[in-house]
Amino acid sequence: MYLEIKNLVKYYKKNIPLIKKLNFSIKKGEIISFIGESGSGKTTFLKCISGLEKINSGSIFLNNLALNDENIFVKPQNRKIGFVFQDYPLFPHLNLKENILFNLNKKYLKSLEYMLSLTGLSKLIYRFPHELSGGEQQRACIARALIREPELLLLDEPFSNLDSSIKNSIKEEIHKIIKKTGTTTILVTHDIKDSLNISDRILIFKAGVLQQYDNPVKMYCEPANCYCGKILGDLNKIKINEKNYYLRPEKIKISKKSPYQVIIKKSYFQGKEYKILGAFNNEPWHFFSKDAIIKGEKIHITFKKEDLIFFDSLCENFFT
Amino acid sequence: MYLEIKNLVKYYKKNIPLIKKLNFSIKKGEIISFIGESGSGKTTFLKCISGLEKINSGSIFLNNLALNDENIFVKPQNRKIGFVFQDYPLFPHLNLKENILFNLNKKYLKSLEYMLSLTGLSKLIYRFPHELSGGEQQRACIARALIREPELLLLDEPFSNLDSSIKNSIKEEIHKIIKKTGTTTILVTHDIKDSLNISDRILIFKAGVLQQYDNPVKMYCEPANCYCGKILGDLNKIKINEKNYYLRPEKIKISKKSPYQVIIKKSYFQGKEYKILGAFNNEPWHFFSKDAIIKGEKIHITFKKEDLIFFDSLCENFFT
Amino acid sequence: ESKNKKINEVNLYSQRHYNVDKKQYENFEKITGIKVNVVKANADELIERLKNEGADSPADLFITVDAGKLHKASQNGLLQKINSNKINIDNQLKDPNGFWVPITYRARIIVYSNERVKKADLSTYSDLANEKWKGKILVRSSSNSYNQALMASIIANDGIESASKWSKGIVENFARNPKGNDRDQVKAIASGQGDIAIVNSYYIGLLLSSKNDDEISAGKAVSVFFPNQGEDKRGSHINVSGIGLTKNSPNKKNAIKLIEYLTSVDAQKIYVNNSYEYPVNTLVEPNEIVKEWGTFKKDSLDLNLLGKFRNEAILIFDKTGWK
Amino acid sequence: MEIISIKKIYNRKWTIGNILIGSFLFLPIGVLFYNLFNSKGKSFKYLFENLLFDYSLNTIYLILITCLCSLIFAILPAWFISNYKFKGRKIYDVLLFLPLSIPSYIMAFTYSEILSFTGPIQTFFKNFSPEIADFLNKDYLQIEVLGIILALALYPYVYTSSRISFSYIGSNYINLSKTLGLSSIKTFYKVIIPLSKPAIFSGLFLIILEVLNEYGAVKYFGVNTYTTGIFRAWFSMGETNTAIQLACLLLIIVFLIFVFEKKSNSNKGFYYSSNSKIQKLNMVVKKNLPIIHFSCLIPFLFGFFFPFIFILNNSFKIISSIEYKELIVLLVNSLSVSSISSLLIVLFGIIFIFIEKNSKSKINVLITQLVSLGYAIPGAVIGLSLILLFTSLKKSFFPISIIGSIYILIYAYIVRFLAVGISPIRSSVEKMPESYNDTGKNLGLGFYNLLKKIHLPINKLALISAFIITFVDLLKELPITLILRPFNFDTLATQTYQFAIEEMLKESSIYSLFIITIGCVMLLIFKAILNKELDVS
Ligand SMILES: Nc1ncnc2c1ncn2[C@@H]1O[C@H](COP(=O)(O)OP(=O)(O)OP(=O)(O)O)[C@@H](O)[C@H]1O
Ligand SMILES: Nc1ncnc2c1ncn2[C@@H]1O[C@H](COP(=O)(O)OP(=O)(O)OP(=O)(O)O)[C@@H](O)[C@H]1O
Ligand SMILES: [Mg+2]
Ligand SMILES: [Mg+2]
Repeated sequence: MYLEIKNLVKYYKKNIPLIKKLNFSIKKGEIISFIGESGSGKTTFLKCISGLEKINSGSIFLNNLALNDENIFVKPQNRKIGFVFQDYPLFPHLNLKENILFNLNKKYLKSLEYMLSLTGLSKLIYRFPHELSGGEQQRACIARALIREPELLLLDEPFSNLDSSIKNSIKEEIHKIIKKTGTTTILVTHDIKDSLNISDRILIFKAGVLQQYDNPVKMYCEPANCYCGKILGDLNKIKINEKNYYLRPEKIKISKKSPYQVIIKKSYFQGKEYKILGAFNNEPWHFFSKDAIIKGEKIHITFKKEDLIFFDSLCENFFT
Repeated sequence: MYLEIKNLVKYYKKNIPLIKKLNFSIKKGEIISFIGESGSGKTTFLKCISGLEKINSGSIFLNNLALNDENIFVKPQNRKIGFVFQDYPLFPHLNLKENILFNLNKKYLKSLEYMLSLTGLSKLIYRFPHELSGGEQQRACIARALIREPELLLLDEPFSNLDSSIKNSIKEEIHKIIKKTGTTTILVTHDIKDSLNISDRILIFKAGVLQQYDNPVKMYCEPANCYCGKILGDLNKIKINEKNYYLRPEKIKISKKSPYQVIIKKSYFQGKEYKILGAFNNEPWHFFSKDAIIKGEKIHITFKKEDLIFFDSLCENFFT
Repeated sequence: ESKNKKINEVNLYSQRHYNVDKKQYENFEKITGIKVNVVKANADELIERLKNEGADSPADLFITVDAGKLHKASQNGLLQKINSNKINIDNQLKDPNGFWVPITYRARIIVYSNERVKKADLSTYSDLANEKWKGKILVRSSSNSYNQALMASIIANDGIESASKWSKGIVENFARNPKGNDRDQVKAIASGQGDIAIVNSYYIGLLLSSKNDDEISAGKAVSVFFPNQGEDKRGSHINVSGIGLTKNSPNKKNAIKLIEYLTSVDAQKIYVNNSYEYPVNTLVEPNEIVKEWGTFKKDSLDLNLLGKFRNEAILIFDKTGWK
Repeated sequence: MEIISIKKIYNRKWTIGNILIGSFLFLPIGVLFYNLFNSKGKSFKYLFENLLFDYSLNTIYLILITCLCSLIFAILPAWFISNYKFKGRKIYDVLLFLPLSIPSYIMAFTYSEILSFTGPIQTFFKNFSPEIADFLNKDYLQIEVLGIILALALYPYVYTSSRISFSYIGSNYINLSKTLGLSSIKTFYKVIIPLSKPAIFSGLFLIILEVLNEYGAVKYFGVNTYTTGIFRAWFSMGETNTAIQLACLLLIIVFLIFVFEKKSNSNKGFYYSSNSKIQKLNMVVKKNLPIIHFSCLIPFLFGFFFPFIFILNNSFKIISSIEYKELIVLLVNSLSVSSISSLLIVLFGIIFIFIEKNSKSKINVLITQLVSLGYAIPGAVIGLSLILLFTSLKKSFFPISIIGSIYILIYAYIVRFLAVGISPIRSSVEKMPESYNDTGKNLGLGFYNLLKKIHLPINKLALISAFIITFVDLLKELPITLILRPFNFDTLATQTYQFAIEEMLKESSIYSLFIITIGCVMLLIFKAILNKELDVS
């Protein structure tokens, strides 16, 4: 395993652990999305890995070398970890080139050209940060991190401050750049849609605990608990034999006749189709339809038994 | 007509009109989305209606009374228009209740209770703005505007500063509030997805000119020009008889055999399905598939002739 | 200390900071080759500094414009007796204890409006408390040391009780609240804000020799009156600028030389003609302008008492509302 | 375990260093408090019962007048210049700043001369229109007049702070209030003023401290303030201890006001500055132009132009008798002491703020606050406490000559004026995102390099501003210099004061002229920097 996190515990105030015994590992070259709510400790976790915060117990290994455990603490400046921060701070007193070359070991100088063309910044190197757009700043930060050939790249919500209109193209580009350089990456975000396409594996983090750590498809189809399931998409609840089952909206078909009846509340136009909100046994249900359905109408739906998702009682909510 | 805009022209620098001869009208109780790119003059337009900017020519009528034309200019404080601004919601030195009641005519006081419960703020009235979440601040702004029973409500990108995780619920709530009070509303945004569900009609604005003004479904299915079409969703281009036609991704079916062959570039997992990027006659094409398709594979697709969209030469781009 | 002796110098803590002083020191250096180093500050600050520096103080001499402060310094054990036979000064002005030597003196006199006051109506300081001067008297504030010294002299001569009464009377006769400096009081007479002012003598000389025509005319609008001149009276209140030799003076010889110089005929002439003060050397005459006012009888009080009764003076000021 | 404890000390080395430097600078204040608890001043009770009430009332009244007039002089022009486009706007913006270069005591002496019976105004009317001259023949040495004069000298503090605040508030809130139905005037006092309150207060706070510290002008005008009380106890009654007790009481009151204001603001979380961009300027309606010019011209003319011309004129009158050699010596003295001290202040400021920012320990915040207290103590009292301090230390540690040496003088300057230098550095560093630090560390910078390569260059302008502001203040400094200066050492300020206090305003004019001119040049540079910052951010 390339990066190994073992029993990591981190708190700012004693007795209120932000991260409780985190265990997971990453293979070389993988892109991992680390997903959690705002304030759940995502940035803190990255800071622990990069050495900007000390961990309270547990250990962090990178490439089989301990970075931080009970006895060892490698200073941040001695870890080969690239960190792109949430608000992509370029130093305002340096131009783009100086920012990228800031405190850079000479041996990496040769790859400057390549890095600039990879990030599409070649023509902007003499601009100062305030003369760059958000996306350009973002790419510059990534270039600054990648040119040092980091053993691990940490991206802290690289898309959250971007205008939604340019967000998509930036996302694509960054993915391309990371993939091309083969850099092992942890991407932190609170938005699962950002990461569904990009990442090899997704880690869902909640209440200081790892909830699920798997590839996107597995995660969508077989969520470990109700929380993970809902994060990835709508879940419709149905009670069968006193037990709660769940169903993804796209598994529901509208039919002429069936035992299941839904009262329509609202139709949302979504371009390619309508998303229908209905009430099934007083539970709000979502599903799709080619056409709008009038409010108040009663329609019948069917689904396949095998599409039902079941969580045992431990998994009804999230793990703590 | 309730609100009528006639030949509205507005510029900051002479000879560079930001808004060129805008004409449209709104019926009482309608919710209109005003869509345009960043810097296209959306905020400026709202400022003209509210009287924060004077128009250079044309006229604005509200409820058959002229607000601004060649001879008349009603001061902003005398127009009964509610304005919820883009990025500076509440006065920081006042608490929520004081903010809502700020400079309020006594006759509206009686509806405070109702407004607070409508916006779900009843329990927060003594909090100061910095103690409120983004969504709560947003709702407070709307409450402040609505309690004055404005004849027209202007919302300037009310969702742009919100975390994407709470954006959806806020959107829902605001829609509900506006509908319940029956307030005529103009919602400005640069994100069409925000407005597709909410609005009765959508106005697409580009290069100082109204591009299309219609209800969402009509707009999606019969875009006035290529620009409008692309704003509402992906368009795949196909040349038939030397003419350019366009096709929405969801109209494309994968089939065993057909005259149309696509080379797969990438599959994006989207939860309920995969979005496939392929190349058709060197044009990038998008369509959907239940399963991922391996990169490089060649597949066949079909579509119905009647789903093709055609723009005559005037409409190949956008109106100027 | 050895370093101080090597260089031929003398160190002064001085409250005086007129141009004339600089001239004197330069002359002294020219004559004797001894360099004069000066720290200029408020007398009380300098006393504080001397007190705290104790035996290690670099200062040789302490110069003030108020005998009371010299008394305070000697009370604090900061001064030593000065022994020199080359000092030729008016006996009446000498410190009975020999701790300090005066270098100039001046009287605190009454000036009156030529237009509105008859000279015959003026007589003594005590008379100023008379009701007839209601709303006519101008004087500066009680935090000024000249006024404190005047009050101390009255206490020393007449006792606390009559001093209080006097102060009360003066306060009731104020033309305005005490403010400004002595020159401003004269100007206030010229501008008609009051009729009589208590000021130091040399300020009139300074006004009359001013380059500003208006100041001269302000000076000319008033006349000088020396109070307490009658046969049975004690004379006008005077005060001195004086110099004391510090307890641990490192350059004692040079210091005494400077004292001798400052009281010499040449130096006294310079004082007289530049600052319009009275000379302490009996061989020197006052400046022409000053001479015109005539001679006067000086209060013969031991000037050390000005320091002794200072606190009482302040208490009286506070009690009677002399701001 | 041992390793950890050594590590702990190592980790705290910055805090420990900070505590050492902090206590070094806090010593004089500490001495005051030590003496406070260590002694009984006999006259304290006397002063307290007889005079203090009166003195305090005077002080409060003077402060109120000064603050009120400063607000009038500062707020309107700041508002117009921040919001409207009109001819001369940029020039006004600079000119309104200049009165800061004139020491308040010079302003007071100059005005009393200008207004006096023998001054230019009354003389002029005596020749042309005796009735007007009679009307003007008044007693101008009044507390109200003093308040206005002090306000003229000090209003730029409020002008600067409110000017920045106004341009940050932006048109956003103004637009908002308009749509909520407020007229322009109502918007001004219901929205703009409350929002700018913290900024305005920070300017007022400086003015209050300056008024409290004022002695020369106050004495001349016959206004007995609290500081007069301190000096009365000390000089007239010879009670050092009482003086210290009064000074400490003053210090505590000032500190409480400060803390109270800070608290009341933090409760409301003013965050507008980060929330809105610099606003666009509005055009002016023609009929309002006279009002704008009037409100901009008055403070400049009376706060700078007239006194400056008067002083300049006086200088010309005595130009023949100027001793240039002496002038150069004074100039060198003033410039060198002020610049060395300002440099040191900036240096200490960097150390304090940098450590405060980088360490997680709250102690460091406290230290910075404690050493900033010096500004609230009258200069003479700091001088006194240093004399006390060093005379009690000297036998064991220092050679005799340390008191009355240039070192002690500079030390005293630093103790008193550190707060002045720290505040621009702090506000600049606080604007810096946290992530600059983290990025620097992540890119391989250690502690020193972080300071050298990131903090210093990024806050360069703030450091220069800090230097200039303290420099200008030190150039005007009087009481400390008077008490602590070495033999034969005069500065432009002491020389000016000596002549002025001896009623020789003309002779003093050439020295004040130099103070003012140097101050002006520095302030112009400062203003240029300030504008640059306003435009970029
Ligand atoms: N240095 C610190 N000292 C004390 N508490 C801290 C510190 N840094 C962060 N916290 C707290 O720890 C919690 C987690 O913070 P963190 O920045 O890691 O969250 P996050 O998951 O990155 O959130 P976001 O999505 O908003 O960036 C928050 O409640 C925060 O207030
Ligand atoms: N007061 C003004 N004076 C001059 N130019 C202005 C002014 N206000 C706005 N502009 C310019 O007019 C253009 C349109 O601005 P506006 O704020 O209306 O755009 P917008 O569509 O709201 O953009 P966004 O989506 O970024 O909010 C911009 O180029 C802006 O710089
Ligand atoms: Mg974070
Ligand atoms: Mg806008």
